Amino acid sequence: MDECSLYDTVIVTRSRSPHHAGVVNEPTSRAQGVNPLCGDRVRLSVRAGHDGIEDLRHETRGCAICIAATDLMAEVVTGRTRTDALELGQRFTDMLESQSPPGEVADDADMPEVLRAFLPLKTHRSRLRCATLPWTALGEALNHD
Amino acid sequence: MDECSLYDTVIVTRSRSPHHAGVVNEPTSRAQGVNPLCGDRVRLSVRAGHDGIEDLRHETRGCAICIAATDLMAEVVTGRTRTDALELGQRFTDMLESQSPPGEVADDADMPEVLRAFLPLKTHRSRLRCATLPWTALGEALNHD
Amino acid sequence: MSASDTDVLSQADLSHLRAQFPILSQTVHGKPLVFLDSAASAQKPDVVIDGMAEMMRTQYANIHRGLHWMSERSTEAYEAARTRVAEFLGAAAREEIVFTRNSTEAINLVAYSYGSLLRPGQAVLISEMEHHANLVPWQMLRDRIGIELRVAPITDDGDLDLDAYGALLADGKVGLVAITHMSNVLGTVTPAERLVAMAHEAGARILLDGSQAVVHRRVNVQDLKADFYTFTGHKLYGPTGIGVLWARRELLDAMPPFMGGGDMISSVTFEKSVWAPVPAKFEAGTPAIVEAVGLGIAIDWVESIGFDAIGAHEAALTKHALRVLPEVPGLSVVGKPRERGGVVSFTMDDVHPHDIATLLDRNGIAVRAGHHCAEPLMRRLGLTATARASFAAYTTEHEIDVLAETLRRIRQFFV
Amino acid sequence: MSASDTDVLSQADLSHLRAQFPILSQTVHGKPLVFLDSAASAQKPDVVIDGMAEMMRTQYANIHRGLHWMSERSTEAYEAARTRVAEFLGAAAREEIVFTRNSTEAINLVAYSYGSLLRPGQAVLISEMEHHANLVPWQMLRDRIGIELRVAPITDDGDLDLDAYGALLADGKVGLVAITHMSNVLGTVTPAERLVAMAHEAGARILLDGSQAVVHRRVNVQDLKADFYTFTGHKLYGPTGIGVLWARRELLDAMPPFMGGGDMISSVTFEKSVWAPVPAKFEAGTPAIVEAVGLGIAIDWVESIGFDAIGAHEAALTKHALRVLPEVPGLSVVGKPRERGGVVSFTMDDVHPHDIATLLDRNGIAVRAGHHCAEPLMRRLGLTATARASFAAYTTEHEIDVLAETLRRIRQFFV
Ligand SMILES: Cc1ncc(COP(=O)(O)O)c(C=O)c1O
Ligand SMILES: Cc1ncc(COP(=O)(O)O)c(C=O)c1O
Repeated sequence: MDECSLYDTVIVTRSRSPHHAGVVNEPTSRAQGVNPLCGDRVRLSVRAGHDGIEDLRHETRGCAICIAATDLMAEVVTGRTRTDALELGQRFTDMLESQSPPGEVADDADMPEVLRAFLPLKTHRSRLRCATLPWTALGEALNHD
Repeated sequence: MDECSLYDTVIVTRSRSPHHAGVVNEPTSRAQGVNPLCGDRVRLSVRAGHDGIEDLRHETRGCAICIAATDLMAEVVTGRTRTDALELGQRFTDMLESQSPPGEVADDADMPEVLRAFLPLKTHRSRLRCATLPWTALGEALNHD
Repeated sequence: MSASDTDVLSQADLSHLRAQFPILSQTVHGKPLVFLDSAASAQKPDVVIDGMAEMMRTQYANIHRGLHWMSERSTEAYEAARTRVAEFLGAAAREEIVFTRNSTEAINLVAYSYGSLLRPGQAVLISEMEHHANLVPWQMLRDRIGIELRVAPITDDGDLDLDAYGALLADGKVGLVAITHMSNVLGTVTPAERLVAMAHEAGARILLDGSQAVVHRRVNVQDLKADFYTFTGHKLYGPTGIGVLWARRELLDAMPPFMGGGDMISSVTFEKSVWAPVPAKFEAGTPAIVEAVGLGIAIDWVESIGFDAIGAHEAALTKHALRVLPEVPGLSVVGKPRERGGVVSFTMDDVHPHDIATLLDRNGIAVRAGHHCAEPLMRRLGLTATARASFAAYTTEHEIDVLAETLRRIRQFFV
Repeated sequence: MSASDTDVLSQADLSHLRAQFPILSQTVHGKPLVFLDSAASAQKPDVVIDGMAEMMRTQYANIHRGLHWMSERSTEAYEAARTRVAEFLGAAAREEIVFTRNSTEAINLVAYSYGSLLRPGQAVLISEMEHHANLVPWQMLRDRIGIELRVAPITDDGDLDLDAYGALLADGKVGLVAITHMSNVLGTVTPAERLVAMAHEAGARILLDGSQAVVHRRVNVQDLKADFYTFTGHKLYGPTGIGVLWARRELLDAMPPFMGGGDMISSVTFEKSVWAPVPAKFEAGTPAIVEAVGLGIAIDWVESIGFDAIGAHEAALTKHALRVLPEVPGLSVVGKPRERGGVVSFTMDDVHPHDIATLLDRNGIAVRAGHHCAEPLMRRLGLTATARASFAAYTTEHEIDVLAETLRRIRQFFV
């Protein structure tokens, strides 16, 4: 179907049954990200403590890329400090937006493997925001809690 | 200089020394024609009686085509009835504006020979109004006297 | 081409026709391009591309006022394109054709210029299925001068609700109706003559947005008795950067200019300018000369095929699509209008339209997905987005089969 | 091309350069074309013509929102053209570039949008040597919202009178200055940095009409410290139908949109629309996609020659023209500005400019004659019309000699 593996198994699976859907108990912050151009909408609820993000859940309406990106974000940021999480978001965005072809991206050893599933988006630039939207919302949530 | 004879001797000569420049005595009507696109301005004064146009003089500021066309108009309409003069103006305009090439214009036996000097304008359509402007002004003058 | 004899495109006609569109032989992601996004913008035949290049190579200069040969030839070509458009729309006079950048600018021109003649208390009436191009300019006018904006609803099938339309006209406050002649989302062809008659009866003028309609059918503005009609060149196999406003002469005469500049005045002092006669009054500055000429060529091309043949071909394609697409598991076609042009929007259970579009693209198939610049319509339909396949004279039944087959595989992949 | 090494075009460079303009080998009335009307619109090199055709042949679709390959490629090409223009003007960010149809539309956009932020009692200050494009929009604004229109005089030589300019700014009421960077009639290059500094000191914003200036010299809007800058593609060896407004980001952000439609909103309901970020906010509807790409190619072409070489070449041509033309009996060159671009207007005793132009044309020579869309300037100069020869990168000294020789014969013919 899709030889370039944009719709990697992890993306399709997560979009169909996200692991982190819902709302956290006793959230310390909430945020919403909307892409008005396509109607995608990500709602996040976060419980963060002194040591960082304890729990993060989402209600996402959107395409497979957006749902999977949100769900995988929830997975990789849980347990991280705020700073660490935001910095990861920046690196993820940079990885997708840099002009280098998908094969030759800077070797970011710290990039969680699951996030690399989005690399093929580099050749579908009109879909980039589907993957970065949850990270924008996370920035909102962490900067206003 | 001009092998297609657009600037026929009669045109150049008349533009340099018009025969009918000036203002008539006891005018029965006056009119002005202006081409705002190029600043050409034709002022006519006419004395018309029961039998038609008795005298017509002009003050023309403009290009050679415009001055000569005005002067030759004065020449050919003097002595004609109003109707006859207006009808001639229409035929003159039609002759120039019709899409047929200059060689094949409808054989208008009644067209005074001097007016045929303007036929080469058919290939310089942007200059057509220079030649028809005095006739427009004449229409004004005769319809409002 | 034998098209005009038989009024339908034979297989041979169609191959001949497709061969005139160089882009159709391109591949995308290693697959032959299947271009089903013509409602967004149509591809251009060789004659248009070559004709524009030829003009720039051999006969180009700025138009009007140029007293030299190149300028006169360019002016003639530009003005001949105007005459061509006037014939195409059945306008009463060539002076009724104003060239704009696109349909959007044509509508904005009317909103600024004719709109300035409306008074607070009067209303503009649009419909629920307008493209943003025929909605936002009226909102901006409302906010500028305080008119009311009324919206005629559509039925669940996607037709204009004529009773409601009549009711909204009833109080006589509507100064202008602005309604699409064909929806770019639902494909709905609106009953234009009826809409015009009802508007006029209520004392309103009417603008028809023909951006989609002119591509699929012969339009005669005098038969329609419309007041304003707009379309855009790039959807009619013509270049980008050129669009058309048609309006009845006496309306154009009464309207103030939209933009100021060269060529739209007959005299200028620092105190005061006197406007040129129409259409110059509405064409300030150097127009899209080469693009207007390109549009003229595109119209020649369309007429060489003929609307009978194009219409019949597109109707056959649409019928075929409406048969095979609903057979794809989970797929729903949006809307069921009484009369539909070559546009089919659809959704698929469990697969977002954007994912559909991207996966189709990986198979060489170009469709559009999103709100199609008709957000309020999407909201009315309870959707955030749809996928949309749209057909042109060069579209084949086989391409629709490829679309259906690929959609089937996408669905399997996701479920 | 070795041009950039030596900063001047050798004879060989020039032949090579001219060979890239197919139209230059045309004949007119049996004579080789001598095209001296580039200030009205420049001819286009092969790369521009072919690049536009190539895009339509292989990589065309409507831009933005298209999720498919052709649409993404078209979007990239269109947005790359924006980046190219931003670099060309030295803009701080690519978002500061708004594509319009031409310079005229760019100025009208500012007059409608930024103009709506001015208040009665404030003034707009223009000069006596403006093109109608930079005069009529401000008159229309004056009549719409009741601002005052002030006009800075020029000296008899054709320079801006800086003392008077300063005096008109002195009361602090001027909200916006709008002045040409180079006159299309006199060739005057205005002291833009000075004008900007004086405007800013008086608390006014300043728009520079760069329609003529960008063709002849490198412009850097940040060095100039201007607020708005406009130019038009077709004079810069690019296509018709595309122009540019540059403005500082914070101004664009603060300005309301000009036209409404698709692509300029981020969300729409019937009640209210939310505008998209700049530059999209100002680009309603399908833009002149192919033409923007063509403009990008034209800029590449210009930069491949280099402004040092073009500037030196045109300065040499102008100097030559100012030497040989006044030697023609009865001929007077109009204006004697301190700095002059490649434009020379002239009159000849006893021969009307229109007759000059027509007779030159019969000899294959294209010049413009008339008021050059600058009627008030003509009135200031006490003229109704002039003939104007204008030079481009492809103009040769020989062509100027042919012009002078033919003018001599025309004069003999008439006197
Ligand atoms: C100084 C100046 N400003 C503005 C314009 C208008 O350019 P356009 O007609 O391309 O909008 C011109 C060109 O004629 C010009 O020379
Ligand atoms: C119905 C309708 N109206 C208006 C438009 C706007 O056309 P353009 O973007 O060429 O101005 C479109 C095209 O998208 C359309 O489909």
